[in-house]
Amino acid sequence: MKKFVNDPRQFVPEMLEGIYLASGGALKYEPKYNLIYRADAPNPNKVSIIQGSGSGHEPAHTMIVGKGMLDAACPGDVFAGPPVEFVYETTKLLNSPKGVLHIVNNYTGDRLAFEQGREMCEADDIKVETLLVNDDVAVKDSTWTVGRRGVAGNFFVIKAVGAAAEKGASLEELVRIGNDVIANVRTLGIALSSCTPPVKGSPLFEIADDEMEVGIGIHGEPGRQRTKIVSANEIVDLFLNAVVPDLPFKSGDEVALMINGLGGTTIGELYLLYGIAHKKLESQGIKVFRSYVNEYCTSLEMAGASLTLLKVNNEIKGLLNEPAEVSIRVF
Amino acid sequence: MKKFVNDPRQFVPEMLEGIYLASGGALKYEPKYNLIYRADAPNPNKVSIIQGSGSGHEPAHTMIVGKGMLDAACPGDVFAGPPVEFVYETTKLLNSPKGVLHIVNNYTGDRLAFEQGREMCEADDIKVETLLVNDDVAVKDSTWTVGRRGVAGNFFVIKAVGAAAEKGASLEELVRIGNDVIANVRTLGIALSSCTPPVKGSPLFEIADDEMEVGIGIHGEPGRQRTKIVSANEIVDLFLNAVVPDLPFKSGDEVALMINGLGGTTIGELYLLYGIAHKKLESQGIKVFRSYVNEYCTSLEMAGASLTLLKVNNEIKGLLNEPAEVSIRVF
Amino acid sequence: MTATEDLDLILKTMANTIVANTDYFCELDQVVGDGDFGYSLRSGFEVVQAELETFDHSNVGALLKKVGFVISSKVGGSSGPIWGTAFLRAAKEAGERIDISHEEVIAILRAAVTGIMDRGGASLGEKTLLDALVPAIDALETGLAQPGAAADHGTAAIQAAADAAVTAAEATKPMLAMRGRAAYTGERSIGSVDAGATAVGVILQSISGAWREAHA
Amino acid sequence: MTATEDLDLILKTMANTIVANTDYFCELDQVVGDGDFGYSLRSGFEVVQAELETFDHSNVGALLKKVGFVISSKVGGSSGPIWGTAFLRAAKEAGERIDISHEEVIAILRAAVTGIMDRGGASLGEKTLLDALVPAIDALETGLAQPGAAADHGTAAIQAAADAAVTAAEATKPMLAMRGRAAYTGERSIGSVDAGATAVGVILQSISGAWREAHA
Ligand SMILES: Nc1ncnc2c1ncn2[C@@H]1O[C@H](COP(=O)(O)OP(=O)(O)O)[C@@H](O)[C@H]1O
Ligand SMILES: Nc1ncnc2c1ncn2[C@@H]1O[C@H](COP(=O)(O)OP(=O)(O)O)[C@@H](O)[C@H]1O
Ligand SMILES: [Mg+2]
Ligand SMILES: [Mg+2]
Ligand SMILES: [Mg+2]
Ligand SMILES: [Mg+2]
Repeated sequence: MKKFVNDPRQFVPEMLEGIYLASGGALKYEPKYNLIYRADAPNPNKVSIIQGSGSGHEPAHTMIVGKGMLDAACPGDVFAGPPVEFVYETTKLLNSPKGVLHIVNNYTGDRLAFEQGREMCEADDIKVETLLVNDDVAVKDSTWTVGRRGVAGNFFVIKAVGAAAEKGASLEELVRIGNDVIANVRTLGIALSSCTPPVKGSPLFEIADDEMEVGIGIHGEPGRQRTKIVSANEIVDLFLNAVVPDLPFKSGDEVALMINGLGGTTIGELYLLYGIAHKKLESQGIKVFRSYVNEYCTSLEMAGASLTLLKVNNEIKGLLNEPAEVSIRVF
Repeated sequence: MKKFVNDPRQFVPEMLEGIYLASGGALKYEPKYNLIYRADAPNPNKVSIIQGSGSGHEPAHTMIVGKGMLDAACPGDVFAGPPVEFVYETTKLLNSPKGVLHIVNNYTGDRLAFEQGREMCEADDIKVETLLVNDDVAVKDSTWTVGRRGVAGNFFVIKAVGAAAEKGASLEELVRIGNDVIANVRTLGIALSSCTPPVKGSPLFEIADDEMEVGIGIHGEPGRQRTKIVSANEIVDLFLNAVVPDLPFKSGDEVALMINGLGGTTIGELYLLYGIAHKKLESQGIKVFRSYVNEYCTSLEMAGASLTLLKVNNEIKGLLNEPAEVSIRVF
Repeated sequence: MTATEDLDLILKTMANTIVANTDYFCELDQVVGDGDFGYSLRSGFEVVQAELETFDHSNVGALLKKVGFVISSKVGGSSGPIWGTAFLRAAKEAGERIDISHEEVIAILRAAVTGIMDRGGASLGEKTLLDALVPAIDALETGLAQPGAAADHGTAAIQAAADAAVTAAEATKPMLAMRGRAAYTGERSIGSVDAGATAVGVILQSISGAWREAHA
Repeated sequence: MTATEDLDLILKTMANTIVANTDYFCELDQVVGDGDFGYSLRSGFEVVQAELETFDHSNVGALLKKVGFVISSKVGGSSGPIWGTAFLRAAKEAGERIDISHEEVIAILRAAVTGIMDRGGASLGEKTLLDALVPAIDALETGLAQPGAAADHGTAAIQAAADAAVTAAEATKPMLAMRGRAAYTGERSIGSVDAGATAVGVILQSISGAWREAHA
């Protein structure tokens, strides 16, 4: 296993301690609940925003706790939603008179933990609302399925409600804004390689040297199809042909365009994909309002990328342009 | 080859076009010289700062062109310094009455191109000074060798002189500041895997599943030794035992601590290493002034990390705290 | 043996079996899931294994509730809320009893099933652990209603339940996964057994063996 | 044949050889370097190969200068400044001549060597291309001073130079690299030939063959 790790079962706590120590006092750490939270939270004049998904998707979501983003993150182990108790205790600790917002990626484990946690909190008279992120177009949504997965679009939901909460928006307003982002964001991911969870110590799935998985899930869930690797131009076509018609995004729309790295792909390749996607979108009359090229939601060291489009209106544009201060940063 | 690429020989230009398109007008692109530069450069009231190293180290250095950092970058192909003409034409285009600063990583190819380029510019009466970055402690420095390599410490040199230049510092002041950073910055890198340059299409070197290369160069140059992979705690000891005694960093010193990913290692592991290093340094009485945990100087998708320490004084602290606006960003 | 002694035996066997089968349960979850099912269960049951003696044994409900709390505080993924809810609902049904009739055993188990269904929204035939658990409880109910059930301490009934679980787990193979992570794979989920259902079979076989030994 | 025709033959052969040996030259650079030597040279010489006919042929200096410019604008890495400087210094020494004596050929080549040394700071014995180039020029000088040199159009002298380069390149094996990227490897650089020196041998052998054919 090509990893920097001590005891693999301590991987998540040791990572969280690093996040805490690197924060220079901006964050606090409660090892009992894998809990990273803002040192100045809860703020009685601000809704507290919490996410707790599986680990292994860093910087999502433990590294985007901070001003203008999350107030707290309580992740589970690598690729496993947090135990119910983490959700309950985190929500109690972060409770604000303005209420608590849970942002949950639509996976059974995350949903169930947050549903049960919310029930427990409501029994304690804590005001909780939930946003369910489900931007992955790889999965067909219908009444009899578990619905779409939440992937990199999660970043935009947090950014928008995080910025609005900072300005004092009410819990109800945050729910409206968050659901507006969720209704307008779509993602597809493509994997070129597998990844190795530290405790497992071997790759999650096999994939041949010349193959890629189109529509990969961020926990290595199979996608729409397994094909031969094609050129970057053709890959961008695969992305756009899946994402654009889904909303649909139309000529005249303004969008935020994100090329997200799944972990093992160089940022050079991400910018290469970005350039191609930007030109193809503009040729379809879809205008790029703002670019996002980096790792936002990874699948450990998986080689691959996802493309996310968010249709923006003036309110969302304003919120995306607000500042934020989190662990993951360059300067 | 597990890469997003069209014609591998067009990898660098297509990446640069992506950087340009993602910048929303902040940057310009001149394909003739692989040149990415600030749209508002040259600024007659500011020294122009230029770097041109090999590609494949992104975000260094093409993605850190912008306010408070570089004015221009003119990279060569992957792992090859730029042709002389790129240096000459870039310097001419960015020429400012306050002068031009070349920041060169100490590799023969980069040095020779910038030396020849500077001669050509001086023949045109352009005022040029050069900073030579050489922070890699893996390589023994002595009079008969080519000297230490420039690696991730490059970031701090650019950050410091970039911030000072923004405030109007003269070319001479920038040389002083830059050399002060260079004199106080030290790095060691450890690779867990090799990497594959797009044109080559196969890994640069072989390394067994349980091996690591201590003191790796960012172009895959061999390091001090090849050993079995050890625990993260022991790896941090290897880092600190090489870096700390080199300056030496002493009890009472304040430092910037950077854990830089070489490309294929998850940011979760980087934070894990950070936490361990932070605690070990503090236990030696070395105080961490500011943390840097991200990819700053990569070797394509190589799995691995480097640790950089920069001893800071009040002037450097002030400059590191200044803002900067570049392509590589989260928000 | 008292009811809490019996329950101790069951819990200890369950915990040992889960810890011993961690990798196997992960492998099962890997085919169409994300391969962490064994690790997730282990996180909770290794605590049960190590600390069972220290748990409140004053009545059946208290003991079950404590297990439910351990799972809720340690087990992540889908398994945490599902198994946690199962134990908490069973605890509620058991209440402060220190003696449990055959009918009450079945009622407690049915309460657990209802809890799982409430929590996860799954019905029978959707390729989840319910598809092994429900047939096993049915078989147990039938077995415990047999004339000899009291004489052999339910040994035959428990074996029948364990066998029913194994058969039913095998029968999840042709099912299309409609719940949990496996559901994302759609048609690809057909042809492999459900991890949770298979684990139920493995655990019940262990319990049946331990029970027979203890009551021989 | 005029001097520029001779030079054309040499340049074309050189370019063809470099393009044909791209991967081989990279492999040589991979042992203790970074494996891009062939790609870097190709970037410039594929332009020479494709556009040589369009270059200014009015005199030897002009033609060499154009090649130096192409290299300076296309070749990155250490090879760009080193080979570019070599051609530019050779051009300067050749000047506007359209006819070149044997002595002048040697002077032009010595000027190129001085340029490489000025640019890169290397001396003989430091495991660089100089270690093949200088012995080859020495052999050429000796050969051209032989009585038969004019009669065979220098064919034997050129072959002697090429052979000297190959032998000298082989002799870089035990050397410790003191320049360029290979120097980072320290003791590890001992035991493999220098990429640049070996390439000089390969190129000179090709030129010798082409020269013999053209002047047969
Ligand atoms: N909604 C549900 N209701 C009941 N059981 C479920 C449900 N979803 C999943 N399961 C069971 O949980 C098992 C997977 O558990 P686990 O690996 O912990 O979940 P995940 O990794 O997907 O969060 C499945 O094999 C299935 O038996
Ligand atoms: N200072 C120097 N002077 C002369 N030749 C040199 C020098 N440094 C390197 N070389 C030659 O250049 C070759 C490597 O060229 P190249 O691969 O382009 O360099 P790099 O990739 O290190 O920038 C070496 O094999 C050597 O012959
Ligand atoms: Mg899971
Ligand atoms: Mg090179
Ligand atoms: Mg699972
Ligand atoms: Mg090289």
